[in-house]
Amino acid sequence: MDFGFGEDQELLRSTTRRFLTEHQSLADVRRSMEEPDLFDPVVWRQGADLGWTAMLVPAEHEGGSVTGQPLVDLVVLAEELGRELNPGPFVPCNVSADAIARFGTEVQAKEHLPRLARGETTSAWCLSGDGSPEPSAVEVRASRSGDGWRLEGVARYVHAAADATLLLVTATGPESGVVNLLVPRPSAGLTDRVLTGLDLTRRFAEVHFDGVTVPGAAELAGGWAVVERCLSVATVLQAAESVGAADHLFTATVEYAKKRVQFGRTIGSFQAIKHRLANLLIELEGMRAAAHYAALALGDGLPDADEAVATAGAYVDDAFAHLAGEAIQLHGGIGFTWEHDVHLFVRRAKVNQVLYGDGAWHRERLIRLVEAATAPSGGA
Amino acid sequence: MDFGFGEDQELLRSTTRRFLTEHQSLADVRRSMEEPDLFDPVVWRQGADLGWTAMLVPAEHEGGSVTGQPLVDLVVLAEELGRELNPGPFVPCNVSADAIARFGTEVQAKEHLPRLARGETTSAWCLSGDGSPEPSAVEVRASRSGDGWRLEGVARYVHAAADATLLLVTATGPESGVVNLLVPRPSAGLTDRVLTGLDLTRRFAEVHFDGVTVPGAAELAGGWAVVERCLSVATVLQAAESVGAADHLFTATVEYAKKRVQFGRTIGSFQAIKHRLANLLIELEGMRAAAHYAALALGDGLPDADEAVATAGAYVDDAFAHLAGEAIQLHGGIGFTWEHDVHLFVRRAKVNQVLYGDGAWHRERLIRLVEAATAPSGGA
Amino acid sequence: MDVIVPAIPGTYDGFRATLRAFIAEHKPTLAWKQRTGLRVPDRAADVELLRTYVRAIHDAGYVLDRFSAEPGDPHEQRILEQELVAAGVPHVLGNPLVAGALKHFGTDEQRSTYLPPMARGDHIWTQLFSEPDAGSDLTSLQTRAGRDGDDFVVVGQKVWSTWAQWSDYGYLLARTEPVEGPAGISAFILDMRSPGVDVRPLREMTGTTDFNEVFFDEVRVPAVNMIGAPGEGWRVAGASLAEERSNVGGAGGVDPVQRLVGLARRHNRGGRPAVEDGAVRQQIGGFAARSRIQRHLGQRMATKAMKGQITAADAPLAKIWFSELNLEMVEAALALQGARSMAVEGDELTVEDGRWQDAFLYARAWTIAGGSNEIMRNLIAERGLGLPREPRGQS
Amino acid sequence: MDVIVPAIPGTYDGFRATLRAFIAEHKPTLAWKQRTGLRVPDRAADVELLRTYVRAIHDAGYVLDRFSAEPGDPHEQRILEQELVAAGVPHVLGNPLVAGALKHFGTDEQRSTYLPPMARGDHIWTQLFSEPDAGSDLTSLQTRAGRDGDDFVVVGQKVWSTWAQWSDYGYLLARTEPVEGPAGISAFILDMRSPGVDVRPLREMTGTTDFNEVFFDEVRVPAVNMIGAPGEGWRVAGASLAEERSNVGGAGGVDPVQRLVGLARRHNRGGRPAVEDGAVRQQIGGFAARSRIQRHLGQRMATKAMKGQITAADAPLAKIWFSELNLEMVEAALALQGARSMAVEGDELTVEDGRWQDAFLYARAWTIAGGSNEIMRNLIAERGLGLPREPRGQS
Repeated sequence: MDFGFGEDQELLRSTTRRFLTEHQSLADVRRSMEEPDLFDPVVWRQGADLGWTAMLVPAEHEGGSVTGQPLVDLVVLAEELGRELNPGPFVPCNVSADAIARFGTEVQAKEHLPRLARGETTSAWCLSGDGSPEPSAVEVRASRSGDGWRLEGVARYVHAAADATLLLVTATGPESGVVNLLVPRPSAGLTDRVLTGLDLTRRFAEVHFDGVTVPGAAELAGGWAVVERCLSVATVLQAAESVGAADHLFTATVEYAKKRVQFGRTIGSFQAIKHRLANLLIELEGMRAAAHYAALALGDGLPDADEAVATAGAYVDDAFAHLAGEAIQLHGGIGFTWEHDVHLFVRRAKVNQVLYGDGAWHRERLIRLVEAATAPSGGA
Repeated sequence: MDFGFGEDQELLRSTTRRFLTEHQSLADVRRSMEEPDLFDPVVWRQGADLGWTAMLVPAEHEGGSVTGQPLVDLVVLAEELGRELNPGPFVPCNVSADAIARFGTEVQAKEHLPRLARGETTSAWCLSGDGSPEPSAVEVRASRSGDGWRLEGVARYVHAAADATLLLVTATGPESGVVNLLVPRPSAGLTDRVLTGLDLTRRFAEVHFDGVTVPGAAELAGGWAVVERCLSVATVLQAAESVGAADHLFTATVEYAKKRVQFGRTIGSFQAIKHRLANLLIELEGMRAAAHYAALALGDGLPDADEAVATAGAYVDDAFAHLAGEAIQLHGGIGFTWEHDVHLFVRRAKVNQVLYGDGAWHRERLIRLVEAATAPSGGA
Repeated sequence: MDVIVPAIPGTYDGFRATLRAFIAEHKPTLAWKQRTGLRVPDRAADVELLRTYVRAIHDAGYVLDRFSAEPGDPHEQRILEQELVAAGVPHVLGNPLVAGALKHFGTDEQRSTYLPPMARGDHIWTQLFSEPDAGSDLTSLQTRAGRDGDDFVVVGQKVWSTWAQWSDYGYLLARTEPVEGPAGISAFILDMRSPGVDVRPLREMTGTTDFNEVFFDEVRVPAVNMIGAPGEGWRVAGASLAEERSNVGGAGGVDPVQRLVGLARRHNRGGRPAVEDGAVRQQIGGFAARSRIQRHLGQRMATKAMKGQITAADAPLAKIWFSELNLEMVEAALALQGARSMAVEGDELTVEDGRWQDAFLYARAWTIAGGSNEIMRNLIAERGLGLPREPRGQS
Repeated sequence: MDVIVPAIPGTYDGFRATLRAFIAEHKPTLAWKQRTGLRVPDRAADVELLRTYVRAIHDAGYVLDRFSAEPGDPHEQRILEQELVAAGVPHVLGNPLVAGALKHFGTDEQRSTYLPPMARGDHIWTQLFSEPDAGSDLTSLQTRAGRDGDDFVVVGQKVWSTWAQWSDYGYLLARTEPVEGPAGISAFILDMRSPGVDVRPLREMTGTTDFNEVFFDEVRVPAVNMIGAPGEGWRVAGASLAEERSNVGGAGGVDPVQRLVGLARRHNRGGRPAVEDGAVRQQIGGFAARSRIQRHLGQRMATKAMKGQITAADAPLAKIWFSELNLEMVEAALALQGARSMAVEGDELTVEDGRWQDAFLYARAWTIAGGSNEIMRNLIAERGLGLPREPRGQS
């Protein structure tokens, strides 16, 4: 039993933190958030050199992980990127890399993985029309067109689509079920519109497919299983980002409570504040344990991997949103201002709550798994 | 606008409080709670002289209320009885009196109402097999038998059934719908078994009907409408009992917090305790406002009476249970002992939560009413 | 016990029709979008359009009771409130709280000088009560006004002042007397253009600018501008706040619980309309109960106010009840929208033009401004329940 | 990162079969119903039957690692734990916490004197840590043990001691040194039959008697009964608590979340099985997540214990997590039962013979005993987060 990170992973953490502090801290993100280009491809490529998109790419395609548990390595990165509310396509790039490595042909792997690993390609995942991970919500339709595919329809709430050079597109197929296609961007008939969004430190887009054609070789075999896998990886990585962000915000809130004086005392000396901070620490540690175990279980293929992922999805982002709300309240007036960073965390949390299945979706998934494990005679 | 009690009602309150303090305080109830007879018919008859069961009985049948708002008068009584966790059949007797006065024939009224008003008859309401107020849950079946009715089946979780001399029995009729019958107790084929129950200050029974026969004149016309009305009256009166009980317990908890010293300070000086007590006051005032308005609206037949009753049912008993749980926690070790009264309130609250429709049942009812009031175009 | 509001007789239909036509004719088209909450225009041009509108209504003879020395016909007043609210454009500019203070404690001259221009939109007022350290615990105010000849000289700072950036006058509480606590406070009329007044608008997390900090650097206020007697400011403020509260009561607009039902009908959960989901139904049913109880708490408070039985716990209790229910409801509204909840005002995907997103961000104003809910809980515990006060630190 | 528990090889099947048969043969039939929680028999006869059972197991050569100086075969140990738990009868009598203390800090003589009879059920132990005023904040203990010749003389009071009414020995923490805080505490072996020891069983709101108050009126304890050195009691207690914690980990029994699913299948809500109701599903799904996270928090704590990284916040955090989830789950279980939830143990209508009702009443033991959750939150805030301590009053 060693439910903690190893030395190599701690080194990865400190390297990443130093890099972000120097090159893309939250202060930097803040400066660029009201500009059209939030994404910085130079920093992204430097990050790629540090392994941001290489962990799930096999060595023969220029990838490689720090330990034998690449998903756990990625948790370290995700936490650090989350701390600074990094705008980059960390989740979709790793989701795509994993999907291609797992489900792709050798040709697909050769074409895409080295470029993803080097940060030259960035990708986005076009999942559905309303953002929910339900087959019935998929609104891009794929039909056969000669040897290839023709795409019509729309995907919405797609993170980093407007910066991507590769789209992983989930579409309803000509038969029942879905097909997943690798679509280069730009392509003829492919347009996107960036949303005016709640989260000021990330950009989401609506992506339109008006007769976009791709060759048959663009298909990633596996159908809905690809979606399930992508969803699991995305859930784990986003949970880890949320843990990092929540940890940063919580620490800042505790520090503020130690300094801010009201009624002649630091507010951190008021017991009601102390107990609320204690509650937030409890939630934060719960978030952390859930995210870490989910990465371990999914990465190592443990028998309870599905439950572990659903647990992270059911708990982490809702807890992050609660923590962020409490952080504003505990900051009081200053936390309500535009200039203070706390609202950026609130916005990030609110959007994380509804991406890749919201808490209710994952709780429903979790009870189904528990039901399947409960003898019909009924538990007792 | 005068959303408060009048002088006559305040006088009723003080008279009732004095009577209960002298004749059936919580200390008295405690003494009798481990004995077979929890119900004291002598006290009950004295209470009847004070109007406990007369308010909903018309003057021509020896009833009478303090003001023109008998249900509001009853709220005063219910709060006072609730304060002392009174074991008596206050709710079922008033429910029955109201039903007979409203739906009964002149003969039924003459036969039962004066005796109910005088406290000579006490009654119980046999609603269903699982205690829930659903037509499908009614497990007593009424079939025609000559000019009368024959009853088979069982009703459960019936408050004060073993002390009652009159049962209001809701049964499925030979056609669709229910019939409500007034059944004297004892009757041939009628047996009851008192439950070993969570609430130590009230007795509930399972009532078996094995070919019990009553004349046709025992029917209270109205079918499910009778049940609806009984349910509304019971919900309001029980809510008021809960308000009284919660108020008593809350006051005791605040007093305890002012006296109990820990770490060299009264625990009431700890801010976390203060804020929790503040939260409980907020809940208590919410309970009170809900119960009072429900009595007013139901009694005066205001257009929003159904919503008001559902609001009381949706909020009051769940809040009481929460308050009672917090009261134990705030009392600490002493509150966990058998000798301290606080667990009696916890037990009472827990049972009130599931009688006459639980909170979830009333919330469902309430959203249906809101849905009916919301334009199909959708709220906005 | 009653909560009766008498019905408006049919004889008033003509009054209503005329008024409605008048409003329709004069209602301005603003660049400003009024959102939920205590919101303030961000452009001077919109403020001027609003002044013109309010002036037109006033000059046509429609005057609200709150601004008039004698009460008008109660049915006309209710119709006036209803129609002005229904118009969806502000009809009271600034914070009108001072009107009640002037009516009960002002001199005749103060009343005649300030009430009519306030009613007419000529004078916009702001309220200068809250301070960074005291919240709405007015007894611990630190802004001081020292007597100097015929003037008082004000030094200090206020926060959470709405409309201050557009205001002509401020309703100020400051400490004038050499005693601790409430007895040391007096109320003033402050000309916001006086030298030494520094208004700093704050941009909030909503992205809008609805509140201001106001600094006083030796601002001179003529002594005749005191409302009531020296040391009476606490009573003056209390009376005006009570008058404000008795104005409570379903001030129009669609019931937010019905709005939630609408959202639940239009959005899916697990492939079905969310309104069919048991968890959604339970949640909205719970909100419905608490929302109704909020109304009943208001009715109780109005009753207590009438009988002079208001306690120190009443207003904090109402504030907590409202602000926390509001927060939970807007969070639920966003959850119902699913991923669509990430689109805000101005985006074509947004629901009801982003009102819920804005309401979500603004919700914290209700839980923080004017005394945070933590301070409200202190007040309930200490003044309402008589529990020991929090010790002040040595700062 | 790993949480690997190695599988038990098939070669151990014989060991398991023999053990299982042995347990089946010797398992006593008790009048006592063991309920959830730290529960204690209410009759001496049951205690004697349990002693006989534990003695038989011990004498057949089955000894748990916790009572033995050298560890046994790990697979055999796991099988032993599994089968003894599955038997549904207590196999450790009293509170065995002292065993870890003796192993790490005891003298050879203490180990040989006390460990074997404890393992054999001959000595029943109780833990004498919590005090009325200090909860589990052991640093503020007030029970004192003053040196007098070869003895210490103990004066004070303990609470929440399970099994004390049946105990032969007590594991006592008392203040011996003239310094404040943890450095003043020492650990002792106390003969519960010493003059001046007064055990007062408490009847709890459950109706059962599981806890005791223990009073010490000048109780003499030989100095050789100290465990570890003077002032080392804090470290001794910490080590034994840590050893106890590393024993955590799915100690058998049906997952309570699965039990809830079972209840939801068997009870109706609105005419359908409750398990089909969206609100019930969301609630149980939420419990499932928190219940799994509880396990992971345990895995993290075990890891930190191994690495010597346990902080003052860890145990309080785990206690709050567990006790509040437990409370919510038993409340949900009662709600699922509807009106049937009012029937308790002994009634024919009851569900699972009243286990849920008993668990509901007992749930407050977890949130209050051994340091209330309020005290736990203080510890997290003050020791874990470094926030200022609550001032002690002048009593």
